Amino acid sequence: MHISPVLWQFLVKWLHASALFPSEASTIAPYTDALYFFLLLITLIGVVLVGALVFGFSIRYRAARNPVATQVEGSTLLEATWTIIPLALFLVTFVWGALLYFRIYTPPTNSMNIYIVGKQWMWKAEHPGGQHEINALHVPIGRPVQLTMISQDVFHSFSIPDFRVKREVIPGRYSTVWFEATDAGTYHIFCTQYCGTAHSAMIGDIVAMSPEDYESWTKQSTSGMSLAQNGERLFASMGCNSCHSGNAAARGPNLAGVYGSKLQLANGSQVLVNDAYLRDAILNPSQHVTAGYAPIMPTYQGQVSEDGLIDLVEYIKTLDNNYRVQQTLTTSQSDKVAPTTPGMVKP
Amino acid sequence: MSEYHDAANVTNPEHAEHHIVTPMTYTIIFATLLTLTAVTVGAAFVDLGIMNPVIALAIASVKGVVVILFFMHVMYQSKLIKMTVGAGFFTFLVLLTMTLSDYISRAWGLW
Amino acid sequence: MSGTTSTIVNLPDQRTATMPKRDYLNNEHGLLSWLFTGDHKRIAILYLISITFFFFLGGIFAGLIRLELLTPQPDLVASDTYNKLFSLHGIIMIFLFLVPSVPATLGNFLIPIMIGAKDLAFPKINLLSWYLFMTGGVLTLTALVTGGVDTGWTFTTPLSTHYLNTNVVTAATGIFIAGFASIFTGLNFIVTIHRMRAPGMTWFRMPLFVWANYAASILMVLGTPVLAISLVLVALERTLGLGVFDPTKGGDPLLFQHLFWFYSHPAVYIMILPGMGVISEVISTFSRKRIFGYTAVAFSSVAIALFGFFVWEHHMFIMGVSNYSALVFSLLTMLVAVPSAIKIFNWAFTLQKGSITFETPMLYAFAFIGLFTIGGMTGVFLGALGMDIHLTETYFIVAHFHYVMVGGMLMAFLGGIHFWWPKMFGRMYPESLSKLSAVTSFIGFNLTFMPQFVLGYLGMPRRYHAYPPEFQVLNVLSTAGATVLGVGFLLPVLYLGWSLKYGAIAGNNPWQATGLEWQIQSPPLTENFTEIPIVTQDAYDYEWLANKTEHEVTTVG
Amino acid sequence: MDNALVASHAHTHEEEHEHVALPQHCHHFETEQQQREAGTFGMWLFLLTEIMFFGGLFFAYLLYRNWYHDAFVAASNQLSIKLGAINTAVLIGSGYFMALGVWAAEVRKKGLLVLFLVITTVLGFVFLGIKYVEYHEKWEKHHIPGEHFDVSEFVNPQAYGLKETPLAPDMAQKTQVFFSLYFAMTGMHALHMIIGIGLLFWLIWRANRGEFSSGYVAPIENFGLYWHFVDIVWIFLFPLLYLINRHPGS
Repeated sequence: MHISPVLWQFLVKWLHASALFPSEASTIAPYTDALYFFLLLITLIGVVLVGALVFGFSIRYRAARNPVATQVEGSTLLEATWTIIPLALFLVTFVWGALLYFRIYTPPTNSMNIYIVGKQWMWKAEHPGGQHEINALHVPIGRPVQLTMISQDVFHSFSIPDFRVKREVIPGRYSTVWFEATDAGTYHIFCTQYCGTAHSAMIGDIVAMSPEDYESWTKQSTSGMSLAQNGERLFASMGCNSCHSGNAAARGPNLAGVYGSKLQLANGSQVLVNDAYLRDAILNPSQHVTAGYAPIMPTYQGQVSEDGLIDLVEYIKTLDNNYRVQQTLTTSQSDKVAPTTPGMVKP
Repeated sequence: MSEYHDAANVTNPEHAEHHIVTPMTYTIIFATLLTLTAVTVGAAFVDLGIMNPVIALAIASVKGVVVILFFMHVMYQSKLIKMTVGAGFFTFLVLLTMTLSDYISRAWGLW
Repeated sequence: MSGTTSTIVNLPDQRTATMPKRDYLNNEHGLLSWLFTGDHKRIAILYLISITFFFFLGGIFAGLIRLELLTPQPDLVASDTYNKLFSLHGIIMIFLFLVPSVPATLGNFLIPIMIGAKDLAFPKINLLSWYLFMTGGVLTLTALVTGGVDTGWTFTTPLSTHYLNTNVVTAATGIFIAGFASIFTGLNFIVTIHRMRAPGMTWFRMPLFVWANYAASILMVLGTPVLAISLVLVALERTLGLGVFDPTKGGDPLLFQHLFWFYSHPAVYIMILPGMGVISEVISTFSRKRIFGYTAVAFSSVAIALFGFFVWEHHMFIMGVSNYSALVFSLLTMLVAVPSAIKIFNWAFTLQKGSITFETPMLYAFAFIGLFTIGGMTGVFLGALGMDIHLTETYFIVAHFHYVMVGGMLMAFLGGIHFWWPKMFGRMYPESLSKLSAVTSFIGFNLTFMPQFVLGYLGMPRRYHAYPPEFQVLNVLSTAGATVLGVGFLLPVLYLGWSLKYGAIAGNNPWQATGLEWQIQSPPLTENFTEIPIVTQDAYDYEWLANKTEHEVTTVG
Repeated sequence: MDNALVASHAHTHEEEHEHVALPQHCHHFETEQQQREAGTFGMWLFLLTEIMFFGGLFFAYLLYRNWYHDAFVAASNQLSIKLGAINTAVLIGSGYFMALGVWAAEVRKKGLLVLFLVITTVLGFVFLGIKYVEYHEKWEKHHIPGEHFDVSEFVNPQAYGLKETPLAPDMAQKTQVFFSLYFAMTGMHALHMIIGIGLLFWLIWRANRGEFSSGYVAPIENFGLYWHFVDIVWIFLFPLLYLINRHPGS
């Protein structure tokens, strides 16, 4: 019994390193797997059934045994059977799949938000507390995390197989996905939408850690400025505060508490103010004029990077009164100095 | 050879007698088309709100149908040709409505 | 008759048999007589040669891809090269092999004969379509030798319009032109099937192969132009800076996806439907039985073609389309799976009470049924919204469409080539060798693509040049399978080439099949029929055939 | 095996036709009627592909017109309604003479046929000439999408002596989408015209040789279908591109 050492190595490596099934590391995963096993089961039944029919008939009616064929026209009953049963199964699959889809793409209201910017060929994660990561993402377990993602150039796709979630990252538009990690560990992030030369290098690690570890990680790796603080600086330096000052006579609408509200637009439509709306309103203001205001806001297309937009959006989200806006108005000369407020993590 | 053709196969609905359209008909159609062009230009300068594009498209459709029926002789063609023309516009309609189903309903939800 | 033997092959006595003195192959001589031919059979042969060339070219790329993926590290080729490999593999295999494969070769050869016509309605347009195809092919080859193209076969914007500097425009032009070849083939088929049927050849007497090609032709005619316009717009964005799909100019990149998949999903059915037609013929012949529920199978082809236009968005479920319309498209996707299921069961029940023999085409047909069932069912995985999120853009989808395209279409194509080889060239292929190659490709195929389902569920993304090491074992299996598969595909070229000269003389009807094509000499005359047949029997009427044979024997004797 | 028997019969049945009237009759059709109907049907199928070809563009237009209505209005008002209307009339006239040409071929009048085809061609050239004038104006004004695209006329129309409402800069950028579609659609249409004119030259040459004066009208008829289809595309393009909103400020 001599196994070649190379082969032995190979086998050992296989047993250790190779998985045939991804780990279930998020709350979604068991739901996805349940549907997967259901589908596997009906596939198996289907294949076995078709195989049994083909092989059974082949043996029973082979020419050597059955030299003369009996002509049969067809059978409406039989054909109806194999129309209706597959149809029923497929409809069950459809409903099941749709329910799963809504589970995956409807984030819980209490989820924490992390921004992801995709570009050729890296992932940049931005935590509300100002922690920036490249090709990595630290998340706490046991807590729903929503990712708000955008691409700077081409389509990318943010995929975490062990969490069974994936969402296209689109140029010019926010897309979201959420998950709740259940097991601490390191998992793969893949870009699954082909995005050019180094597509296969656009990978990263997602580190799921216990809430305590996550807490200490956020403390360690903060850059000192939260996204909102960055946004505040940008807000002042670009002069947003001159119109959106929160005064009654201001030329722009008051932004305090605007996030999450329903807004009446000048063109008569009503919109819910969310991240996507805020971003779009900065870039294409003329299509998002609030009722009662003149369409005088200039476009900031090409002047703010996606990161800057995220900062601004995050800042506007955190505005619940106009105190700080007015602060920036009075101290706009000193906005180069970083505020000293300790890095704050938005729940 | 043609006596072998059975009626079910070659005559209707795939077959129609050949028909020569007269210059008179063509001239009437020509005049109609020019008139409709004038009407559509005129209508564009009247403010009818949402009806403006509707009217413009309606007139264009009438013009198109007239051209198809008379200039292109579909009026005198077999059912097969009529169905073919219909199939083309049907498929275009599928492209239109099914794609619009995405664009229209994007605004409905948050996702 | 065959009696209790296990074969239905009925060859003339090889000591006295001769090839016909005059047939479409030796009617005229010289290269020019081929290049300017209007004969649908010769054009079919021209197509057969060209698509075989493109198949092996695409196959070489596939081989290189598998070789690179043997190890997790990017060690064989550079990333750019790898991207070009899979792009050209996809472009060549889809637009230059799968789309024209069965229609342009077998369809071209057989459809006029099967419906009792002397030629397709427009022989010159048929020839033109081959020239267009070759122009498209040459342009694609130009793109290949002048630096390749790395958009993937899907030409996703804005990647293809703004972020690559390879030969996108050349390749797009090539596909555009090859698309028109496909349009003209489809157009020719539709007109021929409507207008050129022999007396008595009613719609429901047509062989199912004709029905399937008819359905595919409708898709070619109505779908392909939408691909053409989207490629034109991509080319214009690249060259002139138009802004229809460019997000920075206000365009919507998803619009490109809509237009592209409006063609490219029906294109899947353009590829598979003619293959299904082949299977119907083969199954019927080798079980000596009329296809179970002929009408249902015929209508399911048309239903697939019709529904095929309503499901394209399932390629875009996670790409930011509206969730409501995703629901609609997912539901419609489930519906399109039903006609395929009907076909599978109808074929299976055709075997019942038959008198089955197992020649090579039948083995390919069995392989088709098995692999297509798996391919079709895994399609249901991907049509289910929530499941699609995890599976899409991974190796699962790669495995799925290879099961349909290679396991389905290519097996059908090979089965069809073997089945009609004696008709096309008048000589039999070597039976045992071809059985070996059928079994080899079946095993090789499953070994190649079954591991990819597992890889896909593990999350390995498609189009990856390098991958995490834990995926290696399955990739090694897949590459090993690809080697076997390669052998399985190479063998037929060798022995079929050999058989052209040394194969047994087949005679008119070696399979004792019922189609009109089997009632004329092999290889056929240029004008197919000396006298236009008058059809009085349904398709697959074996009693009619038995009577006819008996009648011939008595009159000749 | 009866191969030899089969071969000897190959040509005999050709002579069995009641009449072989036209040299253009193809042997694989049983009757000229069948051949002609097949031709018409084939042509219509080809036009089906054309419907879908332009269909993609029309859909893009529909979408962006709804998204960027103001930009589309302003950009549309840059087009000359006079030239557009004249061109519509020219094209309809061209189609009219094409239809007359089909009639002339049907009644086997060679002189009239050639005359009508020439008029059709001339009107086709007039259309393209006017189109060129329009394109040239866009070029001068930097309204061709791409690097040199200039939105100043839309942001500040007063400076250019226009009575338009000024567009916000972000919306003004979207006029580029309009012009992209304008050039794609009218360009594709013009390309079809150019191909059509090329075919017309060929048909005139053949008509002049008397090829279509003996009852063989299929090429004229089928080309007529193509030419009318090109007309129809323009019939839709004209209101969609030129007449979006001609009453600014109301």
